[in-house]
Amino acid sequence: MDAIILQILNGLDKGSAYALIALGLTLIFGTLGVVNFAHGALFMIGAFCAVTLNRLLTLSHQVVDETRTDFLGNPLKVDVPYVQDIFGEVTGAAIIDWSVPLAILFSIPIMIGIGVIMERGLIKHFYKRPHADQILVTFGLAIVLQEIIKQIFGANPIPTPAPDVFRGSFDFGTMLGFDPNVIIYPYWRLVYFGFAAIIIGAVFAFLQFTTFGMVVRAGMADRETVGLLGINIDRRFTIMFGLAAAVAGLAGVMYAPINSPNYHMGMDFLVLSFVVVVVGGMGSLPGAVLAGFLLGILESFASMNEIKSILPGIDQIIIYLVAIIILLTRPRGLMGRKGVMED
Amino acid sequence: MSKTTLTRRGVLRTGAVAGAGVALPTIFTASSARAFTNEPTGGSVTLGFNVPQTGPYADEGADELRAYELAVEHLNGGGDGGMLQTFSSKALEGSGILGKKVEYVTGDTQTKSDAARASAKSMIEKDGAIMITGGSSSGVAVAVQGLCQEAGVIFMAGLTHSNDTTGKDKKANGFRHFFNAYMSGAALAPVLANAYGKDRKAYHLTADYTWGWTQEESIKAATEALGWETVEAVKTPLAQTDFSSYIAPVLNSGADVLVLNHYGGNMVNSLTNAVQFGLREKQANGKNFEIVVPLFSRLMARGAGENIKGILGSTNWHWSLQDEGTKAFVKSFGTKYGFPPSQAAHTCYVQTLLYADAVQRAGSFDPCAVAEALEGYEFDGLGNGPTLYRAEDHQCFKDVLVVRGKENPTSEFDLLEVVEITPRGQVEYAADHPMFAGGALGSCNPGV
Amino acid sequence: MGILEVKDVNKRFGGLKALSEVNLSVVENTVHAIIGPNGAGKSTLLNCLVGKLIPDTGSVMFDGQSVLGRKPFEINQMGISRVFQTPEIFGDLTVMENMMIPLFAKRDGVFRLHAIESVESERALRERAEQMLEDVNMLDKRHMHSASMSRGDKRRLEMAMCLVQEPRLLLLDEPTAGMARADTNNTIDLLKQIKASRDITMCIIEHDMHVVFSLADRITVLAQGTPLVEDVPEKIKGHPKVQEAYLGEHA
Amino acid sequence: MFGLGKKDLTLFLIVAVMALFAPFILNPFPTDSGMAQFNAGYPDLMQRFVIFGILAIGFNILFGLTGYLSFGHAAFLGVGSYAAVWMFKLLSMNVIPAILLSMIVSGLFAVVIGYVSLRRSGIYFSILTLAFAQMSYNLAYSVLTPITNGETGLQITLDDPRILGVSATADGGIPVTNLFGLEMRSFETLNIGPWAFQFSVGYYVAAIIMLISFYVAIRIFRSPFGMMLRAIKSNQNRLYYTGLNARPYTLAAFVISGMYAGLAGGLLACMDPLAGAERMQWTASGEVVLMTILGGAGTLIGPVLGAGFIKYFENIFSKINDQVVHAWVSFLPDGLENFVVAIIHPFVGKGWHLTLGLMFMLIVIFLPGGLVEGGQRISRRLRRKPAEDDAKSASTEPAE
Repeated sequence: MDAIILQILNGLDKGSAYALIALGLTLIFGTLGVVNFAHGALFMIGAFCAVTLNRLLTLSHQVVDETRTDFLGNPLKVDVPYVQDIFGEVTGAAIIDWSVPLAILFSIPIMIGIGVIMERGLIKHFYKRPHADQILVTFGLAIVLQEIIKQIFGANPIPTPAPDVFRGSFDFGTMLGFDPNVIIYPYWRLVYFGFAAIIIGAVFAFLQFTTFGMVVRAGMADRETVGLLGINIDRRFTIMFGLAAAVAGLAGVMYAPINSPNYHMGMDFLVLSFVVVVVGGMGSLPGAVLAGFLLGILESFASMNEIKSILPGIDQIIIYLVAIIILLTRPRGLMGRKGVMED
Repeated sequence: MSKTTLTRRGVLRTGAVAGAGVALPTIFTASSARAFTNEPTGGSVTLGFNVPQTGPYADEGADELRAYELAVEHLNGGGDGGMLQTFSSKALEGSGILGKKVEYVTGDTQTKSDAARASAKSMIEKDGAIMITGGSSSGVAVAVQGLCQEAGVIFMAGLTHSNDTTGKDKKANGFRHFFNAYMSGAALAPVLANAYGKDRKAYHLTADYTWGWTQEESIKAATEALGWETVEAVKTPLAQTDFSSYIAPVLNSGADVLVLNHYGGNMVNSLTNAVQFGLREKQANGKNFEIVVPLFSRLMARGAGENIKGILGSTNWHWSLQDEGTKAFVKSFGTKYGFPPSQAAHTCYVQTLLYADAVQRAGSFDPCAVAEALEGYEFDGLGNGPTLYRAEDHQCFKDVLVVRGKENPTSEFDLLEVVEITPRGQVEYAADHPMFAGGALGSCNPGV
Repeated sequence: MGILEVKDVNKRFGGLKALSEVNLSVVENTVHAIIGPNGAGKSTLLNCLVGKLIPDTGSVMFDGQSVLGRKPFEINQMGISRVFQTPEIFGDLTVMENMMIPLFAKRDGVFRLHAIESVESERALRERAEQMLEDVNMLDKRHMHSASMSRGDKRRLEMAMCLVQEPRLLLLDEPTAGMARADTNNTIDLLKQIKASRDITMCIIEHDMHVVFSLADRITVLAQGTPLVEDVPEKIKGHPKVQEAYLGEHA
Repeated sequence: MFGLGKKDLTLFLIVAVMALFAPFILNPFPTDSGMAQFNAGYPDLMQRFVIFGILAIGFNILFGLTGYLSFGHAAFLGVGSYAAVWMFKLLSMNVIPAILLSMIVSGLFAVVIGYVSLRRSGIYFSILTLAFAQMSYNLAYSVLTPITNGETGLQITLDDPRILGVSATADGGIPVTNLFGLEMRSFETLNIGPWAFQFSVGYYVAAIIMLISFYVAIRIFRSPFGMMLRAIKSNQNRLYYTGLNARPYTLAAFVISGMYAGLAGGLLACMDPLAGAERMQWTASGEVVLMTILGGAGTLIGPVLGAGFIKYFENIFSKINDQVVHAWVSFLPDGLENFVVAIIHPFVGKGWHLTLGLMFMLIVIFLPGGLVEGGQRISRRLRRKPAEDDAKSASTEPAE
């Protein structure tokens, strides 16, 4: 029982990341009909927004510490961040400590900007092109983006810690009457789950309750008719792309403390997020979210020793196996509509 | 273009093939005219540096490449000579190898055995490389070692830690300076027992591929011999990025030590996740919960940031060692690049020197002669104290370092502190040890 | 006994009764039209005939054999061809290739792996295709990319593709829907010519009375999923029940 | 001749001549010039060109004709390689049985995966194939290690129980893959002036098999079967109502295409007896897709060009390091030289991915039909034909 609760918690958290990425991907699929292989790269860039802000905040000048020496035996130069000069040592340190949450604000304009530039500069010209061409151009773009990040930040993962107050874990078990340490869960992951829930809720509310959202939803259902109504759907689609990029980016920012960002993390998530989107059903936002959580939870269950001992290697393939089973029993995924991306 | 302008770098390129061009126009030069594959005939000799330049280990590959460039510089008499001054063998004089100027070609292994072999083949077939070296994973090392055996060139392994490289997959043309999983276990276990006591229950998380398995096997054997109990050993998929679902059950399993048999990105993520779960602040069985990372890489550890503080592991070499060889190497590397070398850089540098020295001593580039010169060779002054290249399996035996994540690092390079230098005698094993059984060196292949 | 016998067919979609107690008999070598207002169940009936839908109850017999439960391609192999409301052709292929495919289907059945012989070498089939194209006045367009043709030409091509298989029953689903008057008249002429030149049974679903009364030998009027009347065109014209069904809509 | 039309025959002969003279064509620069770095005429890369050409030709039979985009084609490549290496280990070092077995095994594999995946179309099909391939890869890397040798890849060892042949040669080496005694790895070098041309047995074996595969592909493209496949891409609904069942056609195309991939995998193992699990990873499947689109999907020669393009970048650009760049521009004054090197630096060596990504984007933006369209545009310019004319002839023969 405790193990199951534990894995549901883990699954919710993994699912949050899947759902957030898949949500943005589906927005782009559904509204623009574009297969965006660069979506993973947007997630990665989001994570690197957190890294960049951290770097900016820790921009330092060097002070020589005569008492210590560096590896070549010279006097050690100690870095003192400018932030600490400006705001004082304590406040400065606190600002640096909170760099990841601060990066949320920092990343939104950047991600929307990148999204809009991508759509206007490149994707726009591919709406009428075959999906194969879309795959090629966005895959090329994804490679270029990640190589640029690699040239700047290197290939190694870069530690981007969460604020100190979120270190450590919360003991759920004691709340539910289990022994201490049976069901523990890191605070930051709880934050991530809550954050994902808020973002998903916000996107749905935005699409449900604003005129803009209504037009976009109508456009997802029947693009041509909306175009015929004389509504400038193009401008809205540009904004949608910016929004999708921002969702991917925010998912990345908040993910940075969970796993240190590296330049290829986008590619690692890309295939999985496509599987999630398709299992959810092409063009269905609730489907994407549902599939994200479902696959996250199943993946967590598959990693349990009890299950692995019966089916060795099941955790290696569980997501793909589930995807196959779902697609064979539900032809258009969990909540897909007919005729979307079937040819 | 470069023929007329004999600048410093122009010469560097032209030499390699000058010899082949002299004998024009011989139609169908039978390749068997050479005594062995890629026998250097001109005034230079080409080495092939095959390192990961793309993919997760690209930074490690870049550091290896820096070390190779430094080694070439030193072999050709440039720079301050680095470890050439401290090396116990004085055969090398800084005039290239056997008087031939050392040149090199580089390639990208992509950390895939397939791509690594393609890259190595291109060096052998196109560029005439006489020796291949480098790499950052055991899969690649074993694959390229196999290729070099078939092609008839020497392979000087880079970073490869699996027992198999000099165990069941050993080859007569392949040599490993780096330590292996067995040695990690042998060096680490006594330190662990000392620090955490003999009554410990360990929970292993193991990367689900060959290297992970051999490391798990080695660490288990070594710790169990000292009284530890292994509660559980769980395999994790290589592609896993989030280890939360593997780490969450650890605390409730009755274990009080978590052993992470992961490397590279896996290690960074699993360690970060484990610390996130607050395992290190927990108590289990009335003891402090501990985490162990048997194979530490300083370069990779950087990715885990503060999480590595206080964590024990083993490493092949560390720049903070105080022997003369290390000091000389760190000085010339640090002066050239501005930061200290990694253990990958060290092993690659040393391998290049060892190869060059063996050729010099053998008086020939013939792989069989080189192999003979390396087999059973005792040397010193290259860090790690007196070292033996064992003839039976082409594995180097030397001191192994047990390190701990530093509490107060002075810089981003100063992450580990050496806890103990485990003497060579303690990590030695018989050539027919069961963990290394199966496979045979075979006979050396000079190619052609 | 007609070549096509529909007996007591019922079909429901959830709560909606699309067809109830439909009986229909199509006599060989006649043109039988099915008319009715929108939502009368014409298309549902047609889809039941070609295997796209399966009726809840009742039977559909073609030449003494049941078509129920058979796949569309099996039903085609029995000798039923279908013309769609919007022409369904192989747009990426040339006109000639469009003609060759039904000929291969007729000769080789639902599947045959002839992967090495070339299409060019099939002399006999090519000649038949060319003959058919000549019959529908399209021979000069045989190398054209079929997607780039006018809608009228596509319709013609589709009919030629159906006819070249020499079906015993040709089903036409509103063949003139959305066509200009001139194209409609051309299509009527073409169908008349087909009817005159060969032994074929046709079953037309149509909205346009002009087309129906120019072609049909018998007419069935469908309303709310049930056949109202079945008779020759002259009698249908003034029939009170028909006028009632079309009230306010067509008359 | 050969049952091919005039245009096809010309194309085939051009490809044949290029393949046979590849050692010359790919080595245009004298070995001692700075440009020698761009020479691709060494055995391993030439072998890769033709082998990945086979893979792409086969992939194109499925994707180019039916429009079904398989995102798991690398699985067949991997399975073919494993089958071939096992044949070397167990039966004989002769390449013929290895190639045959690799085609059979991958064909059977394709029947199973195809039967299931082809129940869906569009992106659902793509994801199903992707899922199967990723499962194969993940299992091959871990649980199936006894069969696949996991991370390292399946290799030939000294203790293989070879039924027809010896476990080890007289001098203690591992036997070499051969065709009735003709060793795949042996080659001859022809020196003409400063040029050196390498003629490898392995390359010519692979090239001849590629030509046969290419010939078969042309025949398939021009056959009734090929026409049916294009009809499936064009309008499946019409096909069903024309009395044809699309499912066996697509399955046959899938299996043929899988066998091509298996053949390519088997040949890879013949040239270099190692089968690595990475061959089955999604990136490898993606690479095949990229090759085909890059060259021109649905065209006969496009996929081969695309395969050559990508492999060239992978093997040539990744090997250009700063030292090489310095050598090229060594004629410049030192300051300028360093500046130029700094500019080129991000695009070569470890930056070869960046160049490749940029090339993908440029080609798909400016040449929507892939490399083949680039070729067509050039030849159109040369012939100075009215553009209309060509557009028409191109559209009437979409499968050129």
